[in-house]
Amino acid sequence: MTLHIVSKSPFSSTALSDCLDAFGDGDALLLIEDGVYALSGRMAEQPAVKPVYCLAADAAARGLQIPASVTAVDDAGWVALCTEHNPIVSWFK
Amino acid sequence: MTLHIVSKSPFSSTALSDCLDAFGDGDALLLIEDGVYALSGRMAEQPAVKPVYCLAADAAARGLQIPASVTAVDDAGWVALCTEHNPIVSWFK
Amino acid sequence: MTKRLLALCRQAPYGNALAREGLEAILAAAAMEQVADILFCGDGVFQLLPEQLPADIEQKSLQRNLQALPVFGVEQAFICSKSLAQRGLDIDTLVQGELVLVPVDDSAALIASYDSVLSF
Amino acid sequence: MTKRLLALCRQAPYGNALAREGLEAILAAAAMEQVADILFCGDGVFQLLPEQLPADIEQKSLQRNLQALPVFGVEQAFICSKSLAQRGLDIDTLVQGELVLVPVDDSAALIASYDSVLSF
Amino acid sequence: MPRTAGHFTIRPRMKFSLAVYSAPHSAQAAASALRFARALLHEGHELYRVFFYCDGVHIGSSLSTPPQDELDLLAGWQALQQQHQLDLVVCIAAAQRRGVLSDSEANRLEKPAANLAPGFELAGLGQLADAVAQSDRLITFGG
Amino acid sequence: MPRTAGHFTIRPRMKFSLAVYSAPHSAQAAASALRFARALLHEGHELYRVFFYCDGVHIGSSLSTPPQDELDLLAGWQALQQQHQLDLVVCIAAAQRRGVLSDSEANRLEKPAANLAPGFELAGLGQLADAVAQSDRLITFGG
Repeated sequence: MTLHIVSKSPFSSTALSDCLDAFGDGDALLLIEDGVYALSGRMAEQPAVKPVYCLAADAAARGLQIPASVTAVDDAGWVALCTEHNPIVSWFK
Repeated sequence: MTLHIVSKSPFSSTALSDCLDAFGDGDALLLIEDGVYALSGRMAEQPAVKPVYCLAADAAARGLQIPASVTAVDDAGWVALCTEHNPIVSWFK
Repeated sequence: MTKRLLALCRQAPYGNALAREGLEAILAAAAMEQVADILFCGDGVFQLLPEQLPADIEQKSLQRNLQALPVFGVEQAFICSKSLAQRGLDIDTLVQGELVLVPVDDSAALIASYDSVLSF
Repeated sequence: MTKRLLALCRQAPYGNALAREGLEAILAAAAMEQVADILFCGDGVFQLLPEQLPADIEQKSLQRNLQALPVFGVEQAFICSKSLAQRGLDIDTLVQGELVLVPVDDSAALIASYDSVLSF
Repeated sequence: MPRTAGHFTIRPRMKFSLAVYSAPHSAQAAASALRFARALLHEGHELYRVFFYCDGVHIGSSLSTPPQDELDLLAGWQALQQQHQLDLVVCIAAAQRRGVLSDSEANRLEKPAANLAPGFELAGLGQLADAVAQSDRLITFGG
Repeated sequence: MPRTAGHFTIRPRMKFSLAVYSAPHSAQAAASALRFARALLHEGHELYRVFFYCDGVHIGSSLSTPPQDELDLLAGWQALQQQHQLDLVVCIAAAQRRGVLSDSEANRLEKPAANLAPGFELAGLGQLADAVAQSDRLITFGG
């Protein structure tokens, strides 16, 4: 199933909400770059979808904690997610 | 008073809503580039603020009609708005 | 080995070059006789508004690129119904021509049916 | 002729260079002994989150730029209260240091009090 | 407000500066800045300085070669510069990161070529601060 | 899903291609693409091609000179290219608009200099379509 990669803040871009509109059963969501700011919003307590992954390095860069509902991955984990899913859709604007 | 220039679509960016949060009495709003897509939304019937101006060339480029509540300006009108207001604040992300 | 490619086009025309460069990429794929489809979604649906006149902003109309699609075998384009509704647009008011617009309610299922997705 | 300059900083750090290049511009103005103030608003308030550790994404921390502000005479920074509330942030949890954070409820009035505004 | 003197309407002549952050041939803002510059000069105002910053530094690249049926931003700025002796300043730090170099910078950095276009000059961020201080109006073109 | 053969976990070796649209030193996506490329090669996968498109073409500029304490994306890609014989393709049409030229393009277009970095080559959009056809996984880096 599809891996959706979101790289923009949900507070200034509709990238995440557009992605959620196109999110199917069995799909997975990976937050990278400014996409990790979703961790500081509602996503933290009550994720709209699951599973939700997040690049640990991008969260750490921004001073964000990763809530229990979200799985932190390193770069090798990112690659693994990409091998386990297809297609891979980037939401970057 | 302030001239606010918004250049991003309100359907994909928070530039316009951020601008409206910082809009004061006597300020003016100018829609340029993808900012003119506000003309196809609620702004058309019931502008949240006034006065609202829009670059005619940018609206025409995108196939948008300019509603009666919004004043179309050409490039000379854009310059005039900039001489009549200060400061000038661009909202482009 | 044939791969089915979907171009996910989410950008309005003219404000940035991504709309144009996305269409150019999909034309190149179609010209190589690949299976290349398009889904207009988000502000990408604005690419299909009729009567775009970008001469005064010194750009070329995107219509030419859209009209080239059927010539290269891309005879239909998918368009996200929800994105249209959010923008108060009706599919019947969008540009018609050789390119047939197909409304899509379940874009998740559509996306999942492709081998590769290029986002624009 | 002294002009009062406001930098309107709306970008989160690291995702793009505008946050950093905005701070560099305001430092340059302050170094020339101009009146140069900052309003953090929108995602720009994220620049002030504590414990940013960008080494693993191979970027330098923005904290160094923020801490340089008081050295050049920018002793306070305005921060939009509404932007904080939208993001569930409390001003007391943001980075403290020599730079004093001043919450602003009426950003329209603040902006209108300047001669020039640079947006970042 | 325009003042009226007899049958002439006298509009105040103002001093503008522009800060341009946008990459050419990607963001429309790079073209909007040129359009606005032409319009303000046409209206009789002064353009004190254009400061190219962030990805806007690429506007000063001599190597840009758009197709003949597309807008040539470089040629547009150069023509305006010649006509009005404009001060087109490219931020030296932003340009160095992004690979826009004058001959002397290319030499200093031991780079194989230079690509800063005639009509543009490299200078520091102080020139942006100076533009703010000297101008009646400052407008940011970004996105 | 990994298969298990005795005490080894065998992960399928996959063929990746990347499409990179982001300007270096502006958008983090340009750096993310390099990080991802390093990681997938480290995990034993194959990187069939990296296609630089839109503002991503500037990543192939030989003139980029970031400060010593900042990430040098160009050097990073060049090192990876040498180590793994990567196919780093810069879209020729996008590059021409934006001023990234090889020696032969600079000659053909009568431009004063060339700035395509060693390790990168110019080619048409067909190379992106080919990468799609030949790869198990395609990932877009933009924004």
